[in-house]
Amino acid sequence: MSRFDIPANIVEQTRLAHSIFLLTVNAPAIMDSANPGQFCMLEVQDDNSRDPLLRRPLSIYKTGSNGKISFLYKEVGKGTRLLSKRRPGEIIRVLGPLGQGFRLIHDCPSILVGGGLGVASLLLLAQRIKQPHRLIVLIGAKNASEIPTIEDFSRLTRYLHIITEDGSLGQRGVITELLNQTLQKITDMAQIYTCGPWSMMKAVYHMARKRNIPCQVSLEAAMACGTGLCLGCAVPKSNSQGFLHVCQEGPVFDADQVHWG
Amino acid sequence: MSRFDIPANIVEQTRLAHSIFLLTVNAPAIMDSANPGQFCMLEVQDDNSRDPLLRRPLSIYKTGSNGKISFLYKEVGKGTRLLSKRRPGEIIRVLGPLGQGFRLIHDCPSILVGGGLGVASLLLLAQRIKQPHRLIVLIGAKNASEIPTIEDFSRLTRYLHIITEDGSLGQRGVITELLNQTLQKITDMAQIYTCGPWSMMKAVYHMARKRNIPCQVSLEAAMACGTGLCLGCAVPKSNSQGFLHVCQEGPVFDADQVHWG
Amino acid sequence: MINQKKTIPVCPDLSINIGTLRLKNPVLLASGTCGYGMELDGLLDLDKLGGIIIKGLSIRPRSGNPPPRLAETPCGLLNSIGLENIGIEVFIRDKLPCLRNIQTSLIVNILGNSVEEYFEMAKRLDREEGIEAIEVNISCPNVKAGGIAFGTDPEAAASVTHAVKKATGLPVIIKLTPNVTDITEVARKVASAGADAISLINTLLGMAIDIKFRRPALANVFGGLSGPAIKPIALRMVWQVVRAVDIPVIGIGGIITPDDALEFLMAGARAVQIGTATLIRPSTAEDLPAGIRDYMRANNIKNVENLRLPA
Amino acid sequence: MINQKKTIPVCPDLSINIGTLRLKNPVLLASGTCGYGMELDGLLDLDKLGGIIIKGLSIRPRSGNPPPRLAETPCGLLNSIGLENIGIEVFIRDKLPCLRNIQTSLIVNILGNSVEEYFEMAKRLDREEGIEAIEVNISCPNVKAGGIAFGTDPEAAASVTHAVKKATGLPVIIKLTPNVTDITEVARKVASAGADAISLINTLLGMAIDIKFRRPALANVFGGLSGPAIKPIALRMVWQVVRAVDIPVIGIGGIITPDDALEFLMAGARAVQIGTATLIRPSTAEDLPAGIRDYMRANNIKNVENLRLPA
Ligand SMILES: Cc1cc2nc3c(=O)[nH]c(=O)nc-3n(C[C@H](O)[C@H](O)[C@H](O)COP(=O)(O)OP(=O)(O)OC[C@H]3O[C@@H](n4cnc5c(N)ncnc54)[C@H](O)[C@@H]3O)c2cc1C
Ligand SMILES: Cc1cc2nc3c(=O)[nH]c(=O)nc-3n(C[C@H](O)[C@H](O)[C@H](O)COP(=O)(O)OP(=O)(O)OC[C@H]3O[C@@H](n4cnc5c(N)ncnc54)[C@H](O)[C@@H]3O)c2cc1C
Ligand SMILES: Cc1cc2nc3c(=O)[nH]c(=O)nc-3n(C[C@H](O)[C@H](O)[C@H](O)COP(=O)(O)O)c2cc1C
Ligand SMILES: Cc1cc2nc3c(=O)[nH]c(=O)nc-3n(C[C@H](O)[C@H](O)[C@H](O)COP(=O)(O)O)c2cc1C
Ligand code: FES
Ligand code: FES
Repeated sequence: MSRFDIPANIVEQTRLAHSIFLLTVNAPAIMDSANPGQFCMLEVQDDNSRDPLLRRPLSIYKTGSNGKISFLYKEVGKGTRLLSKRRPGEIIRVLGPLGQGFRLIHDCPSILVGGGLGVASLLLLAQRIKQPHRLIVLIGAKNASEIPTIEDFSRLTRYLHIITEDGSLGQRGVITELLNQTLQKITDMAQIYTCGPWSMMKAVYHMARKRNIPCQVSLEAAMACGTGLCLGCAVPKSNSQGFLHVCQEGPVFDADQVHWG
Repeated sequence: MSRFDIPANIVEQTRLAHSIFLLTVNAPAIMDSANPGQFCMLEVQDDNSRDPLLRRPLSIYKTGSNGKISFLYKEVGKGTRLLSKRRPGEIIRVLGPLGQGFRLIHDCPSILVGGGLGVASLLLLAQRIKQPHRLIVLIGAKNASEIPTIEDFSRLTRYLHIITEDGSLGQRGVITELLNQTLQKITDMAQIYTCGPWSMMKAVYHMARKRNIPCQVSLEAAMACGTGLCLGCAVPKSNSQGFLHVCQEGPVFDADQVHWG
Repeated sequence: MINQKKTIPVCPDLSINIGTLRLKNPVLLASGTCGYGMELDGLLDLDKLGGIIIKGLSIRPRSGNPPPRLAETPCGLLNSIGLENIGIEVFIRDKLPCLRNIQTSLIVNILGNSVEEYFEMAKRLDREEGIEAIEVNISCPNVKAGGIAFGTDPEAAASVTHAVKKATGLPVIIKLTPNVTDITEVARKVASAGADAISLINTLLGMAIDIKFRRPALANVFGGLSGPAIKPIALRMVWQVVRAVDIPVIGIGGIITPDDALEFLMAGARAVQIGTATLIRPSTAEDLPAGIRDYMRANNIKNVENLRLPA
Repeated sequence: MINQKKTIPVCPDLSINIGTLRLKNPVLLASGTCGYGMELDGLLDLDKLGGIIIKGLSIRPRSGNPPPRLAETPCGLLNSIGLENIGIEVFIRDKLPCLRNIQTSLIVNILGNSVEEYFEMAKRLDREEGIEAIEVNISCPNVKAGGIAFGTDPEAAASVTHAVKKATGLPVIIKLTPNVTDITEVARKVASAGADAISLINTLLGMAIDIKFRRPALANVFGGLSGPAIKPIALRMVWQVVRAVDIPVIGIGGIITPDDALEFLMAGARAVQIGTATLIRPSTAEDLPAGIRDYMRANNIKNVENLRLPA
């Protein structure tokens, strides 16, 4: 487990939609060891200021050539707002790659289910799937502007299905409908990988369990360290015996391990 | 007394020397009512961060055309460091003009004595002196790079004398020598206006008092509000009876009022 | 999430009561950070506020502590002004007449070094028109008890409350110091002694050191910590005291945005005071009533007291 | 200004003593923010530090509080981990063997719900090799005394100290909670009861409210506030306690930079602990010894104790 805390040069900061940004930094060491589903902790703020105090966790969206890694993020509060104001040429400290990513299960269809910005942890996974002809990607969102990076996925699979609540892109409806349609067509064993809002992942997990399909989920929790030091990122275990720690044992878990409430 | 708290557009941010900057913002209302020796309180930081918490006081160095005002400042700590990173096009909140500036005394030679960045509060004064042929400007500094805006003064008077401790500009020595030379040549009544380090102003005052020349000093103190609300910017009165408040009764005082310690 | 309920929008009522005092909204300026009011001329429209609490007054003028009196800390401000003020008589003569014209409630903050001083001042203010309530700062040293602050000794706090209540018919707000083990103990004593309301918190005792000059940053060594840094502590104390006494609580500590104010109102505060934020941006308080109203409207909450969270 | 003196540069000695414990420099990692040490592998060179203080251990494993357990505040962090830990036996079996290899002093932090638990744990640790001192967290609820923290009751704090001292020959450091009216009272009691050193401060009790979801931000409602926000309070308490007791004091609270550490050492702390800063940037502590040394050299200060300011 190699992790690096790097003062990284910002290479690109692009607004893709109203509040969605793609940030690319130069961090060769992190790039080299990044696995799908892992994340980094980013110092959003200048060193001369301690507010906000904590770094922000972001999934590794892309690894480019020449040591570049990209993050796909949404401006939701003051940390991401400050982050979005950082400009190319500025230095930003990035700690990663962190956590346990997805375990790649080959030899069966891979179904990736992303809700909104949940796609941020799925692209690297989609790229690493060994049998691209058995890669199915399902993406759901409120509207088209929430998922501005669809082409990144369409390049990787013919089986890309999109659904939006307002019908502005793909089908109209919610992602569980897509998953239902997909699962009805699947006859052999499969593996579901999902990332998105808690309630969506919960629904995905229940559908998977009904069909006995293993399901890996990528969880979020408020984090202070991202490295297992503080024990702050707890999520209840399914057996009600204590807690999982998202940054260290996760962020990816077998959905069975999690107490979904 | 009109004061304005304006979200001002940054027009220029120029590094004049290693740690000295000229910041120009667009703030017409403040420009219109600015008097020599007055200052502004600047929010150095983005609104999404509360550290540093306080604004920073800076003297109004220049008022330009089209509602522009400029500040000449030195990077000394985290506030000024953050300020120096703000770029043209960004918005910065500026509150001013604040305080009691210099009282202009006409009909006699005006001797302006500036130490280092103390010149920041003297340019506007030099411009407003009604009898430019009786304007004498003495500037002292450690070295030339501490006083990168000499031309602003040389444009206004023939009687500009410069002294640096290392001789890198003008004479070699300290400002009191210059003042001594000057005072020996002055026969009639005069008025001294000074701004610089405390110890320098103290020496200037003592020289002035010996010759019975009135002396106005521009003081600094740690400030929270700059508007008389907090009573934090206290400086002991000469009669040891309580305190002067730099932001409200000053920053310019008759040197006689101050307890020099 | 409450703000997704689709109901007929209410018109929120921002007015509140503190004892017999009625404020048009729950936003006040905190003592010591708004001078005597006039300093804010042109920078803040006082009329938009629920009230203003004047700089703490003592029986005689005080010149305060020597400088440096201020030090900035992470998200905080240390001050050791030393309660500099013009004294109650000069205030009544020079400041009060103008203050009578403002369209917001005027509350006077007092401080004393003995129970008698508090009594005298409250009695004196009771005679003057235009003052709507008295806020009592009990963070001051009790000279008779060897200089321990009244506010850190529940019995002494109760004595001050008693004395002030006896001296005046005006609503009496006791302002507590947070530098205690159990804030609810002091609050209960003060409530039983007849206080009409409690405001908290005053500043936390802190210090900073200037490592360049190798000396404490404040001439007085210790100072009071205020600003956003203390908000979590203030909020916790407000939450505790609201659940310990039956009188209204006014929350203070690090409030800058409407969201900050809402945190305190949800903790159960009846009103809030804005201190350090006014120093940084004089107009801060002006925007809070509208911000609070917007939130209440969006969440279909009719009046301020309904913001309070259960438990 | 001292740093303008022109004298022969000294070679500062950073080593310090805490009772019989000798540390190579005064920078330690604070309990609860460095896990069991191994979590920092590759991110921080432990060997460069004076010591590391392990996550607080209890007699049996504890699973801690339900989430959310963290909330960010201005320059601060609220946590309600609830003292989750693997328990003393698992620690000794699984973690201690590896920790024996690190080239820095290992201090174990313990917590209990009764004097007996503290006694048992200290006795248990006394038998193990590789542990150089015990730090006792007395911010825990005293179950027998109705749940008030040991640390807020000077007598209870003294009892714990007594018990732990009786149980072990290792240096005993008592870690105080700042949530008290008079920190010097607790410190004096603990010193008289035989503590070899005092460390302070633990976190300040605070809370935050999530106004979007209209509930306390932490599931546990209250949490402990740490980080730069609390530095002025920590520094003040260190200053007070250093001047109230004769045993060494270890300063904790919001330290990030060498300048922060120097403030505590000037207040009179013998050493410092780095907590929240390690969470934010794991390597923080590594740079502090060099930063402190640079300052000492520039100011011609020979050893850490000479940093202390008079009065
Ligand atoms: C392992 C991990 C990977 C993540 N990857 C991504 C990513 O690739 N792209 C992306 O846009 N976001 C991602 N997130 C979420 C991201 O970290 C948060 O949106 C961000 O920290 C919010 O910071 P802020 O200061 O802008 O918002 P805040 O002001 O802190 O909060 C604003 C709002 O966001 C909520 N929020 C804050 N932190 C989190 C969190 N960790 N999880 C869920 N809600 C939160 C708050 O409750 C609040 O409602 C990830 C989170 C984790 C734990
Ligand atoms: C009325 C007034 C007008 C001023 N005009 C100018 C100006 O035109 N140009 C300019 O460069 N500076 C000016 N100053 C000083 C300027 O305000 C400070 O340098 C600045 O606030 C420092 O902020 P900082 O965060 O960078 O430094 P900090 O990190 O706060 O402090 C760094 C160092 O500077 C010292 N310092 C901090 N504030 C002050 C202060 N107010 N006075 C003296 N020393 C201080 C500290 O003791 C410390 O040693 C003025 C100050 C006042 C009161
Ligand atoms: C400069 C300053 C002066 C103060 N003076 C007084 C005072 O005279 N009387 C009083 O009761 N509180 C005084 N306070 C405390 C404030 O009223 C308030 O309780 C405290 O600052 C916390 O609120 P804040 O974080 O919003 O500033 C003062 C605070 C500051 C910063
Ligand atoms: C997440 C977290 C967990 C902590 N756990 C413990 C603990 O188990 N035992 C203890 O004595 N202190 C614990 N503390 C307190 C720290 O050791 C330290 O006293 C406090 O955080 C103040 O220092 P700081 O501002 O540098 O973080 C914890 C602090 C944090 C932030
Ligand atoms: S965020 Fe600190 S342990 Fe997971
Ligand atoms: S800085 Fe607040 S009164 Fe002068």
